[in-house]
Amino acid sequence: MSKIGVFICHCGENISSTVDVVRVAEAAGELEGVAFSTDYKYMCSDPGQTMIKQAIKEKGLTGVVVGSCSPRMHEPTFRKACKEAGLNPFMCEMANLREHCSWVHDKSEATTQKAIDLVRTLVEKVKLNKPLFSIKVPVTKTALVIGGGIAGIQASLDIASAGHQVILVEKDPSIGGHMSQLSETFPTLDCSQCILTPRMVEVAQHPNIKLLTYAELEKLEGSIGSFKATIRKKAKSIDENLCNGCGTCTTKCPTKKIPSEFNTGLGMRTAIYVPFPQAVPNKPVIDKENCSYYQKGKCKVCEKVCPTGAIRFDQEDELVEIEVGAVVIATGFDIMQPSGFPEYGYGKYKDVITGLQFERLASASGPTLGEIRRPSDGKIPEKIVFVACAGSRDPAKGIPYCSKICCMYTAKHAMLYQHKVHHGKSYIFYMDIRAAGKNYEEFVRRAIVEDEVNYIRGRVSKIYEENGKLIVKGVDTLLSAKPVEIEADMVVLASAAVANPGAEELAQKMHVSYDSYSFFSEAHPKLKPVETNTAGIFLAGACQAPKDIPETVAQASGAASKVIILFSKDELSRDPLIAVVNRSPAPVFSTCVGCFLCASACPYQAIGEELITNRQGKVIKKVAKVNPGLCQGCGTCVAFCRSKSIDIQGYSNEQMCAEVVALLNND
Amino acid sequence: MDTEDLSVKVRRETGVNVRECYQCGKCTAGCPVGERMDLRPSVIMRMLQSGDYASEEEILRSNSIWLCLTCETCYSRCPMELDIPKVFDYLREKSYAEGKVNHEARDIVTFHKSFLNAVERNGRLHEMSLILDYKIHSGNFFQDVTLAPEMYSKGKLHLLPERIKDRVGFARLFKDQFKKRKS
Amino acid sequence: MTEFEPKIIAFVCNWCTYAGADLTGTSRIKYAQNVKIIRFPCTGRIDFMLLLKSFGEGADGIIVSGCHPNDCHYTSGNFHARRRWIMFRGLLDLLGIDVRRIQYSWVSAAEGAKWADIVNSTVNTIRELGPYTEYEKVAGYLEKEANQ
Amino acid sequence: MKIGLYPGCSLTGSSREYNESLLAIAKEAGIELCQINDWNCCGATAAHNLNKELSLSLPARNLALAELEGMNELVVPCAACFNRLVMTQHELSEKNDLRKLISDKLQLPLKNEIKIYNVLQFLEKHIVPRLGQLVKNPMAFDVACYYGCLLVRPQNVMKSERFEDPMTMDVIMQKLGANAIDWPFKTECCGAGFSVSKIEIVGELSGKIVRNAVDHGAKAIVVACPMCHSNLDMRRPAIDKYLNMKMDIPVIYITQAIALAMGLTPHQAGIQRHFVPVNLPVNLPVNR
Amino acid sequence: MIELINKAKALLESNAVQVVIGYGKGTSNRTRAIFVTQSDDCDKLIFDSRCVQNLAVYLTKSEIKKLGKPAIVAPIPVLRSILELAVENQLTENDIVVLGITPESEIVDFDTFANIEAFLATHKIVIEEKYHEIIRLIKAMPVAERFAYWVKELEPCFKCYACRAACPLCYCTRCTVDDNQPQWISVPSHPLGNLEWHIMRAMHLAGRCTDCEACFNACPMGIPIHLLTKSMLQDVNDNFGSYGPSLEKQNTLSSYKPDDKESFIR
Repeated sequence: MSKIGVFICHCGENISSTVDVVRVAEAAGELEGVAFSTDYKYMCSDPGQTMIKQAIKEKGLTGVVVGSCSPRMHEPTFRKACKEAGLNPFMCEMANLREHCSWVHDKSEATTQKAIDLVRTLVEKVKLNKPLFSIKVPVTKTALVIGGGIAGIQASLDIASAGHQVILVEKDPSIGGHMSQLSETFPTLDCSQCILTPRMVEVAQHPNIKLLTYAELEKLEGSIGSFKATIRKKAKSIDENLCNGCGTCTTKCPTKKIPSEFNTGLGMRTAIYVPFPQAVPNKPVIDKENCSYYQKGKCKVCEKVCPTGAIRFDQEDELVEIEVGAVVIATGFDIMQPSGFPEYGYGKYKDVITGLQFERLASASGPTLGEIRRPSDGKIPEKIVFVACAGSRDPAKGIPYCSKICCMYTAKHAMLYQHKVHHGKSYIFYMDIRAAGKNYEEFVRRAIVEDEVNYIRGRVSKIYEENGKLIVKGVDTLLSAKPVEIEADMVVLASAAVANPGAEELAQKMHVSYDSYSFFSEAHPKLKPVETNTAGIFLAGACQAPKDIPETVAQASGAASKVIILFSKDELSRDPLIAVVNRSPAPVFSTCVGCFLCASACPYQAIGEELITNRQGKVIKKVAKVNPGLCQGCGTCVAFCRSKSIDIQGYSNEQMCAEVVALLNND
Repeated sequence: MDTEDLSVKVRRETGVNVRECYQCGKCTAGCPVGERMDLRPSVIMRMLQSGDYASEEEILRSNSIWLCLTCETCYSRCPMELDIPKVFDYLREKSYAEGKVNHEARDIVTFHKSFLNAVERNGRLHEMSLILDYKIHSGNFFQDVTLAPEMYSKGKLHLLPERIKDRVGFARLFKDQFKKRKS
Repeated sequence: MTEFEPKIIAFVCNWCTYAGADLTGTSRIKYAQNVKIIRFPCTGRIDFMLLLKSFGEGADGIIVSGCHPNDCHYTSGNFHARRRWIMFRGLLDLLGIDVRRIQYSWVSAAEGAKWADIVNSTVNTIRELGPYTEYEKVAGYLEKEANQ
Repeated sequence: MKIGLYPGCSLTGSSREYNESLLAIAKEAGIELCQINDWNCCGATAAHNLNKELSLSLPARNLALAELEGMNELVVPCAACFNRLVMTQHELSEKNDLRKLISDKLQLPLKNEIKIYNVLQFLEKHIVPRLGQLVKNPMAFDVACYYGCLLVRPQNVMKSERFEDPMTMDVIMQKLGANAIDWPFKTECCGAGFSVSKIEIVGELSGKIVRNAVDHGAKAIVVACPMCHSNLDMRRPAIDKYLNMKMDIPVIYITQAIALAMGLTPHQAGIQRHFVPVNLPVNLPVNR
Repeated sequence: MIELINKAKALLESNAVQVVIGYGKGTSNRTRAIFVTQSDDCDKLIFDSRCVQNLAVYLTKSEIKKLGKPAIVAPIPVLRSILELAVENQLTENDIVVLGITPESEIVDFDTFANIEAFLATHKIVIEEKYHEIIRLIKAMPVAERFAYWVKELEPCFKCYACRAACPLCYCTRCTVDDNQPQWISVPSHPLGNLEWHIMRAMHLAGRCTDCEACFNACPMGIPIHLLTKSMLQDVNDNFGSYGPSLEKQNTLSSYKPDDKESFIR
């Protein structure tokens, strides 16, 4: 005979304001098998938990139902409390009275009634709960970091420095990401490369970091503590061990007119190339799409000139399988190509460029060696216009969110321009200035006051060319919306930060969720900012939402510390909510008839066979057997089994049936 | 007296919620007559948001709403996809019905009215009588003195109007259209 | 006479729709009280027998909801579920069990508003269809016998 | 083949050359355009400025009449009329109650399903495919295709993707052998309905357009809207006044361009009705 | 006929098999299943148009298994069942000897299941037009009427489970209908119990049923339960392409395609 304890939480007023918690507690008290029922302001608080523990001890409770917030929020909390009181943690269930009741309904009889129904349902379930014991899985103390931008670099270094193995996968030929493309960085104006490249080198030299560039994640299986990842190493067409990075091939390569990705098309590169001088690793790859040998079958100049004979035209993509215990996603962001702005003429007018392109122009390592010159004719622009929110905060263009970094980098751009072109005039069309970071506001003020950047509050409607000038039709909304027309030499669009093109596909490969803009979703907006919904997979940097460098680095270290915490144990205990094949006395042994259709349905190949033999060792029966290490507890097999011979702990047929019956019989 | 905010009426009549406007000014920036307006489109949107009676009066008495050419440039570029021209249509209709038309816009409104008179009379526009009607009501007698004859010589003006047959049915469309709100 | 309040039971997966419904709450979007949720690990776990049982126990409508295709936390639970639903729905339809009374949907953890919408629209549909008396009659047979 | 035609007022008057050239090329292509019987004025800018109901009922009457005649395709050469008719159809299709009210007022049934084409859509569908064999003397010079507002906006109703930089007319002109220049004023407003009431505004707005076209080396401006034409052509004095210089670039209708390319005489194309003399850098056929 | 008997004899004499499952004379003009263990008894074997019972059902029955390795007389429906049983790991190739019988009543022996599948590929399941018609008619009824129709049709069922016993694919050691923890299906044979039972039975055969109609033939009350499985067979075909057992093709419900089409999920 079960003795269930029911604990109804007010959650301050979150629940009690619309649900009559006292009545819910009373109603629960009258349910058969309920030995104790009460309500309290904050069940999750220390006194609340103590209340539960005491009741368990004093009333000798066999099961607990907490009617409070979502189990996704506090199930671990209350199960832990029960455990501490000597009750098996899996004898505790939660009724979601907040997210699924008090927050979504107005105060009314029906709302209270629903709360009672929910509690009754869970009481009936918990009566059928069985004590379960968590499964121990060994932790593979190697981390997979995907993306070699500043986020990935930071995370890798932190994890590696804690003494764990790290495998860093980067899709491009070099690590460094967007940060390596930047000129100076706000709010300190220190040169991006100067602070980044040492870190890149550190990564390359760190004994605990294995660097795989020009590689991408192909497949991810398994779960926290023991993932199996398949990495595709794209063919670089060179033997990295032989190549000494002398660079002869890249200088001799006849195909020289390929727009350089690193220089955002403002510079050219060869078919065999190193993205930029400070690249790590500083060894070239052959871009097959543009190599005349791969395309036309002749050339091989690089092979001829290579002093170490490192060129390998026959090299093919290679798939490597690695075992890891945790994954950090640090795939970063992309910028929206403002071709969605016909009225701004991007792509039509050479001198209308994006913010990232301006970074290259302003960068000492850039195509103009840091001189601000217009792409069209190389002249130094006398008048330059910056357009903020080019795509961001623009539902019509499909991006309602704020890209967060534009306000600051646009101020920086204008500043850099003024520093380099003293007599030049710069204008910034903006809507709001969002400078809420340490020393950010001061930075913007400096741009306005000291560097005399002209901020004009209003959006630009149209940009067109008229005898060599770019006519920018804007407005000053602070002067009773006076139309403003500027004859500019160059226009820089602060185009929106968007998710990487491959983000969705990657998310699906790893089974992490993503938002409607394809940024990866954190497990909780406030309390779990670096976790994903999938245990063991963490987020770092702009792949979760647009971020600046300080934030990205902070989050990366946060993700790293989560991994390190995970690696601090030799094994972790997993919830035993997994499938089991039933057993019954001889001569049946198990009602399983071994049709193994469940095995073909299992997403994890977790179902194998077991031979049941008699004393003489003669096989009498072949039945299904679940591998607890592999089973993730989805229960597909359970719904599929005709004879109900396979069942899932914690969501058993009996429990689910009891819930249905209890939920629907409230009169 | 009517205490309902103009913005509420606008929303009911045009489906445009002026609260969605975040004052970026792109509408004004692209407006071909923005320069000439006393109240520019984005300013009018802001005034509507304010829900302040004086502002509403100012709008209905403004010249801007009549200067609008309904070229739809603002609408086509508005980040919030707000149908400003539709709002202006409503504001004009209201301003005219309540006799609050800005005096500088007299010519424009006269032209529109003359146009509709001409149409009401014949069912089709007879450009000759339109111009006559307009000259009479606007007092701009000497405007385009040369134009009309030249048009005539190029066969672009007929002396006699074309008329549609179903005059009765057509008259029904105009019935009460310009009485009801004046009262 | 008071308005008919449909009894609707929702079978949802823990990772997408349950989380989505949590988001509905966090966003304070209101919906009808008629729908009550039972939490499953995955739509793949949702046994058609449970849907049948629900009608037997007097449900007027049922919602079954999980992760969008390709987004299943368990890779393919929802794909298996989808096939099962297609077959089950066909059978129920042949038997004259009103398929409009079962609403299937994909609601992700980010679609709090969609969940509210699914709930409300289902409640309205069932209101229009009225109580599931045909099935109740059949189910009530037992009690009648018992009472005699 | 037989297609409905709504000429609109100006095509019977100030811009009859537009009508004439359209009918001429349609004839060449073996297409019969038949006017809606007893059609009426669409109300133009005036109606939607002063009275919403009229701005709907006037166009609606024409749609209803066209339906009565069993037309399912309707060509509306005047961009302004086209805009009014399409906007009306759009609004009435979105608000059923409004449709009922108007149709009661008209005492005519209104299914509101007729397919409405502006001249460009019509040319694209029925003339362009036939152009190949019809072009007799190509016009090898630079032209500026000017679309104005009403052919492209509002884009959600007009379903125009390239509303900032439309190409349909350019493509047609290329097919006629001309070189359609890339210029930024394709869709700027010419001053439209202020033709009479605010001439100086027309002078400025049209002036900017004409100048920009000339600056980009255009030898002629090609239009598909009577209002644009009358503003750029008839209002040339006001334009010259604003630019304070004499502009002699001719303004021709796309239909006239096609007619000439087909080898019809300038007279058949109605060239003689223009205010700005049309001297195109091609030898036009005198008669055939 | 005589050829069949000789084959059977040979098999028993060579002790290649210990029992031959075949058709023999039954009461009145009916035939019944016989289990020949002595070669002399082989003459009892017959085969003609009256032999419609699906003998495959015996292959999974423990009593029969006790008799030793069987040879089985297998006209097309039996072959289909054998193949499906193979797919479901209930038979291996050296468990049985298959004496296949073609529609032209020629005898073919199949040494591999693959051969059976190849043979069946040329003898696909076809649902007779009359059934299509009936199903169309039923689906044409208003939903309430349709429901009433079935409740009435199922009324006579008294849960004798002859349908289950006759079905070669109902080989579970414990049927869920007998399960009482939880009580999935109400025990007595009242409308609800009957409805639930037949829905479950049909669902459990979804994508497995080979349309042998044994269930219908076995039903003492002549309830047209085979309409359910036939209709589902059609659904499988319409939604997931070809039906019928197959060794390489996965079972319909334990497999999926990411782009399976449906029209009812919001």
